[in-house]
Amino acid sequence: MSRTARTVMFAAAGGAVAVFAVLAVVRLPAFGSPYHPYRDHAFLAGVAHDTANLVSSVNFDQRGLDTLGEETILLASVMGVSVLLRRAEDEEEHDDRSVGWVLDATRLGGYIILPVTVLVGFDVITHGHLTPGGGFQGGVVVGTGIHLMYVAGRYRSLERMRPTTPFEWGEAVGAGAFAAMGVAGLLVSGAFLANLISYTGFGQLFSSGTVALLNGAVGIEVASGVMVLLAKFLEQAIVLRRREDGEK
Amino acid sequence: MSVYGYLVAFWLVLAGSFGIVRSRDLIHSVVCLSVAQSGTYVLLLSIGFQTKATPPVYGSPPSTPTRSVTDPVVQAMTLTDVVVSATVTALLLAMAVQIHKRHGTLDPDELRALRG
Amino acid sequence: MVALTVVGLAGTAVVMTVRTDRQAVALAAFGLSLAVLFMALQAPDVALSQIGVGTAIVPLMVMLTVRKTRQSR
Amino acid sequence: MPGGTAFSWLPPTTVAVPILGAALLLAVGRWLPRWLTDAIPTAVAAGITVLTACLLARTADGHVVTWSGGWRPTHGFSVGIVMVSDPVGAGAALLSAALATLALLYSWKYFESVEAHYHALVLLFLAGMQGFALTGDLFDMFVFFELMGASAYALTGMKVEDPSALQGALNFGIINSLGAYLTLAGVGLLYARTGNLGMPQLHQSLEGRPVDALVVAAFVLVLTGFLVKGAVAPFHYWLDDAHAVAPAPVCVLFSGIMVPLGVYGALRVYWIVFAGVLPGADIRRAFLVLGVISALVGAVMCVGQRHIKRLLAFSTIAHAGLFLCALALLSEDGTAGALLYVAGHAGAKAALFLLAGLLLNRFGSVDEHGLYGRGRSERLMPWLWVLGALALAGLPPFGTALGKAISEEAAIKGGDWYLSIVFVAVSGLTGGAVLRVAARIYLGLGPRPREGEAQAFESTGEEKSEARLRSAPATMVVPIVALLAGTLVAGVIGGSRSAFSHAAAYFTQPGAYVHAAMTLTAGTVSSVRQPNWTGLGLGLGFVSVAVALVTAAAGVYSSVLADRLAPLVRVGSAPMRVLRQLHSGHVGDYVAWLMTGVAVVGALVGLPLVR
Repeated sequence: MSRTARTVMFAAAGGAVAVFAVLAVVRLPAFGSPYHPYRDHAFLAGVAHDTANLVSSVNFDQRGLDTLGEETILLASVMGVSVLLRRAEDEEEHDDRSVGWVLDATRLGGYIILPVTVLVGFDVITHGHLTPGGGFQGGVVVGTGIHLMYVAGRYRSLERMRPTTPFEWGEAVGAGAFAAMGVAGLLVSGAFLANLISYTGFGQLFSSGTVALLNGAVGIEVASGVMVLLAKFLEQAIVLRRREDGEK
Repeated sequence: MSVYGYLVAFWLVLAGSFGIVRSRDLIHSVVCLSVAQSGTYVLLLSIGFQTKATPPVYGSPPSTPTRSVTDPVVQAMTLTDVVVSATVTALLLAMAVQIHKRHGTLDPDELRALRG
Repeated sequence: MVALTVVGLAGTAVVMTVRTDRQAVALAAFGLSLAVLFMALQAPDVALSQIGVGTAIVPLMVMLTVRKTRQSR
Repeated sequence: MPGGTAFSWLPPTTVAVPILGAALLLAVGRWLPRWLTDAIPTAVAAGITVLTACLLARTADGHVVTWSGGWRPTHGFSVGIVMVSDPVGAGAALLSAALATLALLYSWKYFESVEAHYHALVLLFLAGMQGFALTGDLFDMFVFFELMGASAYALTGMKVEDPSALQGALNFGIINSLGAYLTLAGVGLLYARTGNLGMPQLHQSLEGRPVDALVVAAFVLVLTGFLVKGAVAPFHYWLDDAHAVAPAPVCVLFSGIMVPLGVYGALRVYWIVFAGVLPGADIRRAFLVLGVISALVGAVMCVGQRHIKRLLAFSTIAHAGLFLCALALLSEDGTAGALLYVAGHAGAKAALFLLAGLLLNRFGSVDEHGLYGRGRSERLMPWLWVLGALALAGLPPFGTALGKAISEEAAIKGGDWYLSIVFVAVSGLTGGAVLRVAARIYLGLGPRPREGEAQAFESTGEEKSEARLRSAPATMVVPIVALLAGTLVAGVIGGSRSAFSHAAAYFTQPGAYVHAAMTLTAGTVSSVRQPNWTGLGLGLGFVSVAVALVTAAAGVYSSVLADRLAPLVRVGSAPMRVLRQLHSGHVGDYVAWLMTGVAVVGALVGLPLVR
C-alpha cells in the first residue's frame, strides 16, 4: 500500500483504539488508590520469608516461574544475537583497532572508575534481597562497567580483557544454575522453585534462603549475557569489514 | 489527575506503533518498538502506585503489616521485562545489521524482495 | 505529574526524529526521563534497571548498528 | 502432597528440563563432536515427549494442578503461580514435544555447518511451548509467549548466508512483539481491576461482576497477542514471510504447533476467564467472522502461490481460520472436532514441510515452475507428497477428515450451515494447490509453464542450499512417514475419538478447572457423546477431495484453459492482484493492519454490548 494509504488507515484504527482505551481507563481504580489485594498477600509472604526487598521476594520466591521464563528469554535472545552476528565467510579482520586517541583525563578517570563500577555491580547483585536491586540490575551494571575499558582505553585492551568464550560459558552456567535450583526445590520439598534454605533473621546477608542464591545465578547470567551482546556488536561495528571494501 | 498516567501510557504505545508505520529505516522502527514497549511499563507501574506510599524495601523488619507500600508484584514484572526486552531489541537490531549486509538498504519500501 | 508529561514528550520526540543516529540520543534522553518517572512512582528497582538498560546499553547498540550500516553503505 | 495433586511434579519438569538441556548444550557445545550435538537434544526432546505422554494419561481423569514454589492457596488466595494441565493442554504439550523430536531428527542431515546454538534454540522453543500450554497464570502465559517469540526470531534468521530476504524475520519479530505488548497491557488492566493474575482466581473474581468497557478492552487486548500468534485474519501477514525465510525443520514447529497454540491460547483465556462474564453470542459471532475471513484469504492466496513454502504457509493460515471457526461454535462437539483437526493437520502439514525441505536440499530451490518435471526420478517422495495433500484436503480415513466432519456436524447442528461450505471449499482449495505442486514437479503433468507466465508479483523461490544430497537419507524420511502415519492413526482408531471428546468436555467446562485449581481436588466432568463417522461426514469428505482434484487439474492445465475461459480468468485475477498487493512485505503495512484488527475485534465484541 502507498505510504499515505497506510497512514490514513493507521490513523483511523489508532483513533478507534484510543477511544476504547479512554473508555476502559476511566473505569480503572483511581490513580493512587490503596486497592492492591495482591500486594497485601505478597507483603505477608515476603515478610514471612524474611526478605527485606519485597520486589526480590516476589521475583524469586513467590513467582519464581516467571523469572525462570524471563531469564530463559534472555538466554535465547543473546544466543540469537551470537548466531546472527557470527562472522560470515566474506568478512575478515580489519586491523584499525589500534587507532583511537583518548584524552588523558578520561583514560585516568576510566582506570579509577572501572574497578569501582564492577564492585558496585557485584554489591548490587549480592544484596539483592536487602537493598533495592538484584540479579538483573547488578548484572547490567557489571556488564556495562567493564566496557569503560573501551571508553577509557583502546579496543584491543578491552578484547584482551574479556574473551567471549568464558562469558558464553558463564551465561549457560547462570541459566543452568537457576533451573537446577528449581528442580532441587522440587526434589527436596516437592514444589518447583521452593524456598529451601532456612531463612534466618531479617536483614542479614543470608536471610532469605534461595532468593539470594537465585539472585546470584541471574546476576552471573545477565552480566555475561550483556558482555556477549556488546562484544558481538562491537566486533561487528569496528573489526569486521566486507572483503571487497577491505582491499580498497 | 487520576487518569493522566494511564493516558500517557496508551499515548506511548500508539506513538510507538505510529513510528513504525511511518518509518523509512528498519532501525528507526525497532527503536519505536521499544518506545511502545516502555508505554506498557508506564501503564503497569501507574497501576501499582499508591499515593503517600514508601517503596517496598525495608531496613528493619516491619512490626505491623502496614498498607502504605507500593505494589511489589507490578514492579517485579516490570523489572524483569525491562532487562529482557532490551536483549530482544538487541536481537532485532542484529537482524537489521544482517539485512543491511545482505541487501545494502534498510528502507522497507525498497526491500521489495518479499513480494508475497 | 510533571514527570509523566516529560515522558510523554520525550517518547514523541524519539518517534519523530527520523535520522537514526540522532534518534539514539533521543532514546537515551527518553530512558532517563523514564527512570525519573519510575523514581516518582516509588519503584527504585525498576528505575535502577531502566538507567542501566534504557540509557546505557540500548542507545549504545543503536549507535553501533547505525555505524555498521552507515559505514559500508 | 504439597503443591498440588499427585504427579504435580510433572508440568514444571517438562519446562525445566529443556532449559537445562539448552544450557548444557551452550556450555559444552563447542567441544562436542557433531553427532553428539545432534544426539543430545533429540534425546532430551524424546524424553519430554514421554513425560508429556504420561501427563496426558494422568489428566484423563482430572486436572493435574501445581502451585509453583509450594504457595498453596490459603482460604482462596495464593501468591504463587498455578500450572493447571487438563487433557487439551497436555495434548498440545505432547504434540509440540513430538514435533520437536522429529524436527531435530530431521535436521541431523539437513544442516551442514551449525554449532550447538541451533539445537539449544529449538530446546528453548520447546520449553516456551510447554510452559505456554500448561500454565494457568495469565502473566506466565505472556512470559512463555515471548520466550516462544524470541527463540522463533533467532531460528528464523538462522541462515545468514541465505540470500532470501531476512526482512521476513524482522517483520515477524516486530509484529509478534507488538502483539505481546498489547497482551501485557490487557493483563495489566485485568490486574488493576481484580488484583490477581492466576486464571482460576480471575474467573472467580470476574464472574459476578457486570460487564463494562474495562473488561471488554482487557479481553480484546489480551486476545490480540494470541490472535497475532495464531495468524488470524487481519494479523496474519507476518506468517508467510517468516515461513519463506525459516529453514524447513523450523517451519514444522511454526505451522505444526505454534499457530494452533495461538488459537488454543485465545480460546483458553476466553473459556476460563471471560466465559462467565462476556455473553457467548457476541463472542461467537466475532470469532466466526475472523475465522471465515482468514480461512478464505488463506485459501485464495494459497492457490496463487509458486513458492512452495509460502504456499504451505498460506494453507496454515487457512486452516488456522478453520480451527477458529470450529472452536468458535463454543460447543463441546465443535471443540472436539477442532482438536482432532489440529492433531491431524499438524501431522500432514509437518510432513509436507519436511518434503519441501528435501526438495530444497535436492534441487536447491522451492519454486514450483523452476522444478517442473525434475522430480520424475523419485519413487518414494511423490507418494508421500500426494498422501499429505489428500490428508490436507480431508480424505476420509485421515484424522483431518474426521475432525472436519465432526466440526461440520457441530456447525450444522448449531445453525451455521454455511460453515460446512467454507470448510469444504477451503480444505479443497488448499489440498488442490498442494496436489498441483506434486503433479507439476513429480509427474510433470500439463504443459511446461512458460517463464513469462509468472506474474510480476510472484516471489520466486530460488534459495541457495549448501549441499546436494543424492538420495534422501533415512533420518529425513523416517519423520515424514511417522507424521503421515500419525495423521492416519488419529482418524482410524476408536480410542482417539473418545479421548478427544473427553478432552473437549474438560476444555469447555471452566467450573471443573477452577474447582480443581483452588481446592486441589479433581473436579468431575461429564462428557456427553461419542462422535464418530457419519454418512454426512463421509460425504463432505469426498466432496472436498473432489474439489481438490478439480483445483489441481485447473492449476496444472491453467495455461491451456486460459484462452477458453479468458473472461473468467480476467475477473478472477483482479481480486488476486489486490490481495497480493496487500501482502506487501512492508512492516508499516503490517502494523497498520494490526491496529485495524484490534479496532475491528473491539467493535465486534464491544458494540453489541453498548446497545
